[in-house]
Amino acid sequence: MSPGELIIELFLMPLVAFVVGLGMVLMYRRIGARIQRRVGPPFFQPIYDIIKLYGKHTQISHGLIHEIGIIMAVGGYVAAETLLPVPGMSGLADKGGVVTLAYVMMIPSLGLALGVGQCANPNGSIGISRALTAMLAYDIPFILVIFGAAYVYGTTNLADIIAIQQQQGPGGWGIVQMPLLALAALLSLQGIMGKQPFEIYIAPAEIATGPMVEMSGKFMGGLFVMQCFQLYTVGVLYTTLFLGGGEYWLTFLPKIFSVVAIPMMIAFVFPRYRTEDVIRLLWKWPVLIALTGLAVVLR
Amino acid sequence: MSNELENIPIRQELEVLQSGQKRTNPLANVFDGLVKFCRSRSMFMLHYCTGCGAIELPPAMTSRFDMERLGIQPMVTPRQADILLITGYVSIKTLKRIILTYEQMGSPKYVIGICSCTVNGGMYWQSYATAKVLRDYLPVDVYIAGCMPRPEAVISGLRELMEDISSGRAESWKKYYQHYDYYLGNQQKLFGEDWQTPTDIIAEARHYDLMTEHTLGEHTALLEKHQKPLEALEMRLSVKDKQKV
Amino acid sequence: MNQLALLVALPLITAFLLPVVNRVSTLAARWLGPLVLLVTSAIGISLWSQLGDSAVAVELGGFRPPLGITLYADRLALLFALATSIGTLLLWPSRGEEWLRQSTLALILAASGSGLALSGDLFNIYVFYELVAVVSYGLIAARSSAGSFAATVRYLIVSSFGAALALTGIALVYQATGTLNLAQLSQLAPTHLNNLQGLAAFVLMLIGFGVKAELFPVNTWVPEVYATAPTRVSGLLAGVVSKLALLIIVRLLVLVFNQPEALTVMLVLGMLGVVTGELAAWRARDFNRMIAYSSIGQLGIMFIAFSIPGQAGVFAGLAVALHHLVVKPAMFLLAGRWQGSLDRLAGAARTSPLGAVLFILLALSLIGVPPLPGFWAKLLVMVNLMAQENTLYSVGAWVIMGGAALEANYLFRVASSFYHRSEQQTPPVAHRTRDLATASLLGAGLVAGAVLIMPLADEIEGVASQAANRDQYVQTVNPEALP
Amino acid sequence: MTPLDQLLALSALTVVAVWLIGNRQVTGWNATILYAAQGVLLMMMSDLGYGEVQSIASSLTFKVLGHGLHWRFDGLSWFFALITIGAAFLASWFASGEWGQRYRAAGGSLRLFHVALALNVFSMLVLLASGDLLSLFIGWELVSWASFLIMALGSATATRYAMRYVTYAFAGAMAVLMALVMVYTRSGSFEFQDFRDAVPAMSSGSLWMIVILFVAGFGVKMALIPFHLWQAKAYAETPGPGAAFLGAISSRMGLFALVVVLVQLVGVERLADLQLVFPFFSARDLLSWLAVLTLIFATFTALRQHDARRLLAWHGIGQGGYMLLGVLIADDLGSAGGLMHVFNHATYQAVLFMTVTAVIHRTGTSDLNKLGGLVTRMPLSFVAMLIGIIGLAGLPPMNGFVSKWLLYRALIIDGSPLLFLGSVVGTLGTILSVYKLIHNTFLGQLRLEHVEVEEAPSSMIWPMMILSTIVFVTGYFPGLVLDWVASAQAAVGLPVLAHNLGGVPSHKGGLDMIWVVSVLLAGFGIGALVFFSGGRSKRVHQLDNYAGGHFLTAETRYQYSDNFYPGLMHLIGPWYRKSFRWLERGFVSTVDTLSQAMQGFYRVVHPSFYLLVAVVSALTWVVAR
Repeated sequence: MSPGELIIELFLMPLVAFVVGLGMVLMYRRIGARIQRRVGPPFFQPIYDIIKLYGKHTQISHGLIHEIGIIMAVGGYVAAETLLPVPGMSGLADKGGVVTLAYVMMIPSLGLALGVGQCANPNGSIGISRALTAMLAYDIPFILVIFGAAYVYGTTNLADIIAIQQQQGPGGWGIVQMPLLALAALLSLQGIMGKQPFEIYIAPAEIATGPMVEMSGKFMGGLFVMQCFQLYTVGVLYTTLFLGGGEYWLTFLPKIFSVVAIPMMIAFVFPRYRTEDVIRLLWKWPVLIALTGLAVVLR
Repeated sequence: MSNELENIPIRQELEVLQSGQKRTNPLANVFDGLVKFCRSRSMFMLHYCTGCGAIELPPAMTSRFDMERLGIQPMVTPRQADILLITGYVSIKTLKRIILTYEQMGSPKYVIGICSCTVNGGMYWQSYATAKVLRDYLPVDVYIAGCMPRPEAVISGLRELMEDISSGRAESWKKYYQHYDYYLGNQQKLFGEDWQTPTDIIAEARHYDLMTEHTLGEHTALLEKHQKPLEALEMRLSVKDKQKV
Repeated sequence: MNQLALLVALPLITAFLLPVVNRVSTLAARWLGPLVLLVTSAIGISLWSQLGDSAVAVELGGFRPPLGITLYADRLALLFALATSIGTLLLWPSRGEEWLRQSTLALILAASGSGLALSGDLFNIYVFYELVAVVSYGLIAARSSAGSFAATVRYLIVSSFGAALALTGIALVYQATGTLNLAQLSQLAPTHLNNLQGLAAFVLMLIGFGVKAELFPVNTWVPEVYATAPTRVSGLLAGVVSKLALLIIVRLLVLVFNQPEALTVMLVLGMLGVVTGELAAWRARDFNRMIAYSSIGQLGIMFIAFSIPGQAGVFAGLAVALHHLVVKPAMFLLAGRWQGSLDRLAGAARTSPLGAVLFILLALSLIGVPPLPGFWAKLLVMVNLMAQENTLYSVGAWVIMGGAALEANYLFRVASSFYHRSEQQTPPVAHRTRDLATASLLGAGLVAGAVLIMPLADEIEGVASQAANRDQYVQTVNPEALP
Repeated sequence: MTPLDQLLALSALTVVAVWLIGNRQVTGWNATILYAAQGVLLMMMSDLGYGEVQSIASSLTFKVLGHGLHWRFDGLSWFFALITIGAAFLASWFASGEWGQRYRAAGGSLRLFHVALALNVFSMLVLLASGDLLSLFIGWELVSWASFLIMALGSATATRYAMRYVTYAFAGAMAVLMALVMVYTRSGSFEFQDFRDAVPAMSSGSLWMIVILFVAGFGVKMALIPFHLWQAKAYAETPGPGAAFLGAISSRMGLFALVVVLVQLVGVERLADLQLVFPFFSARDLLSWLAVLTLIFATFTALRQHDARRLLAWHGIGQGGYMLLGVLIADDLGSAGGLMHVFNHATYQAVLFMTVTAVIHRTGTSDLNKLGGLVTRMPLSFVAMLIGIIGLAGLPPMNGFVSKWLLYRALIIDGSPLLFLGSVVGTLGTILSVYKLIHNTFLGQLRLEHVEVEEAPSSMIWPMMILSTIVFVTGYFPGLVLDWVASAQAAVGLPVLAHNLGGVPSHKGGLDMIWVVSVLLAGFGIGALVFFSGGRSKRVHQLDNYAGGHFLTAETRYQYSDNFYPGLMHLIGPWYRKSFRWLERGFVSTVDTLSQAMQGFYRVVHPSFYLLVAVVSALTWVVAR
């Protein structure tokens, strides 16, 4: 691949991610509306929201770190997208691999944490404390899943992982090869996406949306952008590991949309767990399932 | 009090302001139009449920009327919100919080007074402990009268606000900066002379270039007398190695 | 070679002359003792250089053994005789009202100590041993306090019992062989003493002489005596006299009783000594008692080391003994102003910085931190212990290790308290210059030992190999005895 | 004189020179220059670091008691020496300016401090240079006592913790000595080569014993479980720059010695052959698990600390687990990860201790509940700490990530999910804890009494900035460090990692940090573009904050810091049972009881009775035989 093509890919991949992510946000809100028997927002609602937030006159900032936090939150995901191969574009998949990706995916939340920290709002800090605790909870099963996948495929290169699965057709997909790990991953996906029942760190009525409490205007807008990336990233990662990735966008898009649709549907019929219950739940069932799955694949 | 408000030539001034802001670049105008449109289609509301009127909001939000199809979502902090919904009577103690919250919202921001109590005190007009006329203290964009107004009325009020926003009429938030002295005066009458909020409105008015001759006055002078400095903590970067003698 | 007798005779005669001289001139009497010891030390050193690898035996009065009194000097004996003289000189009793009596006793101690080291037959050994014992009672009681008398009486009783036991052992030996000359015993031992009676005699002598050598369990006098006696006397007892008693036991082991059972008894008692001594020291709340218990532990290590069969054991034991010979007196010298409760020592480094540094140096060497000599001695012991087939020896190695770990703890607990800044307490007064100077001299010796470890090790190995050589002993004393 | 002789001589000279200059302000600067000179001498041996020369011997050799003593440097020693001298250089620089003035004014002796530091460096170099087991032990003891010296410099509290260290350390040293003697018995000498040759012939029982003793002894220094209790408090109480130095490298001496003994001499394969009762749990597994448990326990203990220095010190203990684990995996990736982590950890741990010291210097406290909001007042310190904690947490783009990546990759190849899980749990715990650190120190609400606080003085800022630059640059171009790591691997006989400037090329999933970091930076650039495309932001005061309509005042703190992770602690709080402290206390009281019994024995006033008993029993034994 020529450097020029690579550069184009590197620009295109986050852009695609953003656009698809907007669709996912819309889907999320539509799913919520349908489950609650509402109409839901109009098609362009995510864009309206983002433009409005960026267009606010007042952009309340608590200092430079507050701003850098948002930059890191968005920038981290922009970088993460280039490590995620999608149909026709491999980007930097061979430079980092799945372990790097898992760690790059932590950068946005830590950037956000920094930014929230400077707001000097205890609600925000409590939110971050809960979010990090939740991360400790969901990352344990998730990392076991990543271990299992990398071990089974014998590589951490996501492009190779896709290639291996596609060689064997749907029978060679990760979900068939290691169903238990796929299940555990799905459960921890709920946590990674921060959706109910694991959204205690937002808890609007209790801590006023936690980390977002002091976010106004483009700060909030940045977080909306980040949410698009986030939904996209988890969807693509799961698809890559377990659903054979994508050869064509036509097959790839339904896969990623259906992957993220599952946690979304779960989200709207659940209340939220307390932090300790989040940990208890995520350390118990997904970890048990993942360990069983590992025992199966390692045998 | 309310009579004084009538004397303020709000509309006129706003129009002058808007015409002054008219940009020369046609693309910029398109962009402004887009932003205005988006503002009207995406309203995050903070409902300050002070009284009985709040009960009408859930039906307006949920499946029967579904606010979200209009792009209206509830939000919980003033930072994120565009609309401040004040439902029902406002006691003096509550009013302090309302003003604080209002000042913490990011502009452009809109206030909707729901129920008669916010218009003229309603059934509480005799009470010593309630603020009767909300717009003496805050610029109100839309009143939705009724005791209580039905969800239909709420929705229609919101729709009216949407139209105001997209047509550029809902600019009352600027009034607060432009006539801060007036609002502050009313607030001081109610809360005493040492009344102060953490938000430095005068500095913000300067920041948004919304200073008029009415922004400052006798009341703001009173405020500045006792106001503790609340400038943001700027980063200080001075590295030196002091050598003690 | 007749100067050998001078080592014993000179101090002895001076001791008796001292009161007479005092009548003439107090000044002369005061300086006579140290002067004589200086002379004997010089004689010893000159003898050392003459001696080389050979040994020498002197029959006093020209009588041949078994009748005559034999003085035997190999480098080991000479070393200890020299150590006695120099040690007494360095730890010369301090001035005071009782100075005359003290000086006399110290001179007798030097004489009898040298005699003990140089004696070549059991009877003389017994006589000198008793003499040492009697003199030490006098020295210990010098402080004339109730505690000191009580300790002395206790010491006296145990010591006399011990002496009686030793005498019984000697009698048993004589009964079996008909001689007390060590050279002859050495020849007769394989046939006459390699039996129950021989072993019993050894056990009796081990326990008897062990009283002075702080052997478990006949060492219970140690903490009380060292805590109440003048610190210089304690230093002398712990540093020099205990080694002399040990020397006898080593001689007996090498020359007469080299059956494994004898070694086992010593090993077990030594281990018990280490365990009890170090453990007891760990909880000691009094400076003197702490180093007294520590001394019990160290002597235990020596017993363990000497119980290693062959030259290796003598070498290892000798190394530990010589190291202890330097360190322990120095410690007791520091105790001069630091005796009493350990809590009192907080902040002592402010008043006596050199003392504190010296203590740390001594402690480091005592627990065996490289590159100080204590480490090499300990390494030697460990290596040789582990080299033995018998697992009991490896247990000994473990015991020594554990003991050292405990010792590091309590010694450094004290050392670090020196540097505490406590506002409530006034730290103890500074050391006497004389004490500090002597201790510094010993400390410097220790450092020199670390620097010159290579020649020193070779030298000690030479001494040990000579000491472990039975044939040389027999041949020197009684040349015609061997075929 | 060989270059090694020159280095050791200069290092010894540093000690003397600093002593002679005495308790003056210039002492620190002189020491700094001398460390720089040592660094230059070390650089003259840089052929070692790039694997061009196998080893450089010292011309100094001794033969004591028939045991040869000699010293030499190889790739591994060079690598560790580089870290040592670098850490000492920067720590000494840090201590030379205002910190030193304040220290001296408060009654501390700069002479003693710098002598202690120089002594530490010297003893570490001696240890690193050791060419046989005996010189290893001598160096080991020197290091132990030198670090005791620097730890005991502080208050009475510091001395107490240093005492605890010395107790552990000396007991450990005795274990090492025991192991040495056992090796000597079996191989007949203290030479490395003879030990290596003797290993195959050793019975597994005695090898177990030797391994356990070595691990116990060296493990004390690197605070391996269960010998870890001393470290955090002792390091935390050490005077600031000293703590930075100790935290950076001191504990790693334990790792160095373990690498030499376990990897170079015994060999990890032999360890893997040493089976415990079960046929699937070997000595290697045991040690790996010790490493992982150390990591987890220490990290989660750190999470509970509210004193910044203790928090860091506990993390130092935990990070040691990664290093040992990496070395024990013993393939090219894992061991490179473990060894590289030594370097990485030294850089960020030093910078973290320095920032905390700077904060103490300015505010007088390191209590995380009494700080906050300092970012506006000490922005450069904040940046240094930020870079440090990202490194410590092991996230891209800092160097800590690279070493952890190598480790994870090796564990995946090795197929050890639980060890992998353990190390990830450690990383996650670290993230939680370091966020708490930076949040409670620099973020959140600025206290009234800290409004006038200034940025740290330049003598502190420079070392911090240099270290943070290293943390970032070696994360960007890990190949710089991996070169040295590779020659260290070669020196101890581990498989050498194939690497390039950007990381590890591999067709099975490699790492190219140049790309990853570049894309991350580009991402931040795009993020910034997106962000600044919005309107101009308006800074507000920290009290202009959403509080549910409540009016905030400066008198009432609006800050969340105490018990930072209540949800987590609610669940895992009861798991902190202080078991190890109980163990320690139990041991101490056992010794105490025994000691009491022994004193009782010596106090009893019937010595003659004992004599009689002794005689009778001894004679009975004689007769009974």
